[in-house]
Amino acid sequence: MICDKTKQALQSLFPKATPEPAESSPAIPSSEAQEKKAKAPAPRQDGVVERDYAVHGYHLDAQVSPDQLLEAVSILDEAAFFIESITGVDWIKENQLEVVYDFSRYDFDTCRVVIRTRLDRNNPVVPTITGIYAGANWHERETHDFFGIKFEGHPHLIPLLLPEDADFHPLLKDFKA
Amino acid sequence: MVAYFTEIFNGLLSLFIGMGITFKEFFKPTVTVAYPYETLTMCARYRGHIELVPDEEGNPKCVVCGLCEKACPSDCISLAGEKPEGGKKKELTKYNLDFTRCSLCGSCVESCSFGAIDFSKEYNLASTRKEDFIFNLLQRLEEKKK
Amino acid sequence: MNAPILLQPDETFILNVGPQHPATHGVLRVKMEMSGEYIVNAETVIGYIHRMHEKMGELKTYPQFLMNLSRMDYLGALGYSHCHVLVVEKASGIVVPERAEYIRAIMVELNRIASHLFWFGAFVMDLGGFSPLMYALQDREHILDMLEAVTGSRLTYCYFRFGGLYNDIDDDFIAAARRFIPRMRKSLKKYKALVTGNIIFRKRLEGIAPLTPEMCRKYGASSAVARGSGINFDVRRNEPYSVYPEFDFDIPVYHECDSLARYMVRMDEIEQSLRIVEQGLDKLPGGPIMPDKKPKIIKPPAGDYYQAVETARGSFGVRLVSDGGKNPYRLKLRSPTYSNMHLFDEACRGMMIMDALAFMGSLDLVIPEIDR
Amino acid sequence: MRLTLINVVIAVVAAIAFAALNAAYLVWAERRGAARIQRRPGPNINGPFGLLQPPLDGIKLMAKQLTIPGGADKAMFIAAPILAMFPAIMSFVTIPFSDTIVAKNMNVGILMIFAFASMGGMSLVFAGWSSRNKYAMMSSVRAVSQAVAYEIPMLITTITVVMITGSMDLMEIVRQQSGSILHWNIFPVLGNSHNLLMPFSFLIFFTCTLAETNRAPFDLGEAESELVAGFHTEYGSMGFGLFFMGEYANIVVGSCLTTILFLGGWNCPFGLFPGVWWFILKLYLLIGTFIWIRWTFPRTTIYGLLNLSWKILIPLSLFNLLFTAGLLKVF
Repeated sequence: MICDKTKQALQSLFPKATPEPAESSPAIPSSEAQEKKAKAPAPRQDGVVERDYAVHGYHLDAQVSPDQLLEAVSILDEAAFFIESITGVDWIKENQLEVVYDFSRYDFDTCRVVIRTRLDRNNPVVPTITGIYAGANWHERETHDFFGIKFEGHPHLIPLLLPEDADFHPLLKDFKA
Repeated sequence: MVAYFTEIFNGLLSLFIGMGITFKEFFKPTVTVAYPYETLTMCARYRGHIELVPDEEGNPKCVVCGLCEKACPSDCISLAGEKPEGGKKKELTKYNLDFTRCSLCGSCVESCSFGAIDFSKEYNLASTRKEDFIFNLLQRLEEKKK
Repeated sequence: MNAPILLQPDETFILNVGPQHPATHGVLRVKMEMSGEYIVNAETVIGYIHRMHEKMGELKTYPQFLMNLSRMDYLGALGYSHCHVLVVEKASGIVVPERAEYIRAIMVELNRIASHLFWFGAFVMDLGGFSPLMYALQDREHILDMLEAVTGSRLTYCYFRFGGLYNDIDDDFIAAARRFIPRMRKSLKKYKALVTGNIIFRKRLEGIAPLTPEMCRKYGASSAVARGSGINFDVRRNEPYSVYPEFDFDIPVYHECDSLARYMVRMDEIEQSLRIVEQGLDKLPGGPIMPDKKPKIIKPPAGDYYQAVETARGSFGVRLVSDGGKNPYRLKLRSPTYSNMHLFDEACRGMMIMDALAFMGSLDLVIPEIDR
Repeated sequence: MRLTLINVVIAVVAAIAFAALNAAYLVWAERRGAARIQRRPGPNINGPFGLLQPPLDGIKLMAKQLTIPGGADKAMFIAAPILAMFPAIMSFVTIPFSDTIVAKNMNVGILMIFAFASMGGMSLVFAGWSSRNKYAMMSSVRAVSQAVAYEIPMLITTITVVMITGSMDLMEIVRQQSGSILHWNIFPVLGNSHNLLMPFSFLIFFTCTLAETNRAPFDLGEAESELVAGFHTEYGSMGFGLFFMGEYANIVVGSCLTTILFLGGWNCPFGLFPGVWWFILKLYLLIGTFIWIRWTFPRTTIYGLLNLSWKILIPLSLFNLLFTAGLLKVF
C-alpha cells in the first residue's frame, strides 16, 4: 500500500521517530471540557499522523518544519503524487501561519497526503516547491496574495488574483476591508 | 498514393455528411420564442424576488420574528414591527428588500415558519436607477389590496 | 509538427489576448510573446473577476455560504454545491437520506451534461463553427427547464442543503428526464456526424497540444485534461462519494494526449452521465429528503476536513478548517480549472496562436471558477 | 452595342446598383439562412420577413462616426475599404448575364476579372497594415499567403476550361456550353470535350472561390475567435460596412464566374423562362451553397489551408491541366 510506504518515507524525515501519542483526533467533543481542550491544544509536534479518511477526507497528515519541506515534497514527487493545492491558515492566537500542501494520486491506490508547516506570523518565509512541482507556481502566488507568505526562490512572486498593486492580505484574520 | 486519395475522399465525404445534417435542420421548425412578443409562463417554483403573503383580510401574515433578516446572507432585508396598543401580536410596520444585493438564494423563505413570504414570479425587472430596486414590500402589499 | 523559428528577443512582439477577447470566454488575459504566428512565451493573467469567496466563507455562517458555491461555476454549479454540503455533512456527522443522495447524483449528472453541452458548443465556436453551439444550446435548454422546475433557478442553483435538499422532485421531472435521455442520445449521434467526423475539425485537433501525463501530474490537472492524456482519474471512481458506487458507468480515457482526446473524453462523458441518470431514476428510493435529526445550528467540531468531488470541470475540493464555531475558520476552495489553466503557459510554447486558442478551448475554462 | 458615354454610364450604374443591392440583401439572406439552419427565425421584425433590415443597418452604419486609430496610416486606412468594394463592382462590367445583358463584353473577360480579383487581396493588406493593430497585421499577413496560394489552382483550373473552349471571351465560353445540360463544362459528356475530370475541376474551382472570397471555412483573415475581427478590427461605421459589402459582392462575382465557366451560364436545361433567369437561379443556388457551407463547418488553420492548396489543389489541378491537354491533342 502506498500509504504505508509514504508514511515510512515521511517518518524518516524525523530522526527521533518519537511515536506520537495517538493524537486525540478532534472527534466529536462530548463535553464542554473537551471542547475547551480542543480549542487550546498543546502545539503540535512535527511528525506524521495517520488520519481517519472517512472523517477527515485524507490519509496522512505530516507536519514538517520549513527546512524539511523540500525533502518531504520530493518524497511525494518520487512516489508519483500530484499536487492538489497549496493554501494557508492564519492561526492568529498562536501568532503563526500555517501553509498546507495537499497531494493526491491518480491511480486507484488512493492516498491523500497533507503536508503542513508552521511559520512565524511576523516573518513568514518558506522555500518554494516550484522546482519540484511546476504547478505550485500559481498556488504559491495565491497564498502569497492572501496571506503574505513569502515563498523563497519563487520565480515570479507577484499578485495573481489580487490587483497588481495590492499590498494587503485579505485572508489574514486581522484584515479589515 | 492510395492513402493520399482515400484521405481526400473520406474528408470530402465527411464534409458532405455535415452538410446533409445542416440541410435537414434547415427545414425543421424554429424552436425559439420571440421574447418580447411571446413569453413563457414561469414555473411554479421559480424564484423571483420575495413578496409578503397576505392573509384572508389582505394584511401581512408576518409576525415580525426577524428570522428572515438573520438568515439572509447579504443583509437585504430590513424589517420592523410594533405592538399596537391593546393588541397581542406585533404588527409589521416596515419591510424593505434591497434587491440590489439579493442573490435569490431563498434562505429567507425557507427560514420563515409562518409562510409569510414567498417568491414572486416577476423576472422582467430593469431600471436605470438603483433606488427602483429597494422594494418596500409592505407598500406593495397594500397596493395589491386596493 | 511546426517547429517554431527561434528569433532574437527583439524580433518578437507582445500580443495581449484578452481581457476582452472572443476566445477567452470571459475576462482572462494571456500575455503572449509572439514570433509571427508562433508563441514564444505566454503568461496568463487571471484575477479580473476575483471575488474572494474564501473570505466570504469565513464571514458567513455555514448555511449562508451555500449559495456562493453556485456562483463559482455558472455552468456546472450543482457539482460545487455538492462538494460543499458533503464536507460540512462529513464534518458535523449529518446523515443524508438515501433519496436525497440519489436526487443529488441525478441533478449533478444532468448539470454535468448541460455543462459539457455548453462547452461543446463554445469549443466548436472557438474553431469557427457556429451552428453546433445552437444545437447544443437547444439540448441544454431541456436540462435547464427540468432543473428550473425543481430548483427554481436556471443557472445559480441553491438546491442542496446540509442533510438533504431544498425540495423534492416530482413525477413531471422524472417523466421529463426519461424523455430527455433518448433525445440526447439521438443528438449525440448528430454531433458525431456533424462535428466529430468532420475532416476540418479533426485536422485542427489531431496532434495539437500534446500534454504528457507527467506534465498533468506536475500541475495537478484533472477532468478531461488528465483523462485525455491517458490518466484514469475520476474522483467518482478513485474516491467514491455519495451514491456513485451504486452506479455502473465507465470512465472514458484516451491515450492520444491531444486536443481531440480531450474533446472525445467529454463527449463520451455525456453518454456516461446519461447512463447514471437513467440508473438513478430506476433505483430512486422513496423516503424523506431531509434527515429527521439535524442540528439546528451547524457547528462542525474543530479539525480540518477535505472533500473532493468530480465536477464537470474536474476534481473540485473543499478544505474546511473548523474551530467549532458557527462560521468556518478557513474554507479553501480548490478549483480544477485553476490547475488546468496553469498548464497553458508551459504547454502553448511553440504553438501557433490558432492552435493555442483551440487548446485553450479544450481545457474547458470557466473564468469565475478560476478567479473565485 | 456602341460604346457611347451614356451606355457606359448606364452600365456602370447598373453594375454598382446590382452589386450594392446584392451585397445588402445577401447579408439579409445570410442571416436568415443561418437562422434557419440553427432553427431560429433570424431578422423578422423590420418589414415583412425582416426585409427592411439591410437598409436600416446601412443607415445605422452611416450614422456612426468613422474613427481612425492614432498612429494609423490615414490614406491607406481610408483607401482599404474602397479597394475592397471597387474591384468587385468593376468585375460586374464584363460579366454576361445573358446573350444580350452585358455591360461591356471583352474577348479577355476572364483576364479582367482575375486582375480585379487580385486587387481584393490588396485591400486586406492595406487595411491590416494601416490599422496599426497587431491582430489586423497578423490577419493581413495571412491574407497575402492565402491569396497567393489560392490564385494558382484557380488560374490553372480556369486555363483548363479556356483550353477546352479555346476562348477567353465569357460569352463565347457560355455559347459553347449551349445545347443540353450535358454540354455544360461540369458534365463533359457531350460538347467539345470529353474530359471526365471536369467535375473535379469544378470542385477545385469552387473551393478556391471560397478561399478567394475569404469565406468560411477559409475566413482566416477575420478569424473572429483568434484575431478578434482580423483586418477590419479597427474599422467602424461605413468603413466596416464597405468591407462587409465587398465580401458579398466578391461572392457574387465568384459565383457568376463559376456559373459561366462550369454551369453553362444562361443556358437553360429546358426552356421555361428566359436565359437570364436561369443565370440568376444558378447564381443564387451557388450563393446559397456558400452560406450553407459557412454555417456548417469550422474554420481551417492557416497551415491546413496552405497544405490544402499546395499539397492537394495545385497538384490535382496541374494533373488535370496536363490530362486535358493530352485529351485535346489526341482527339
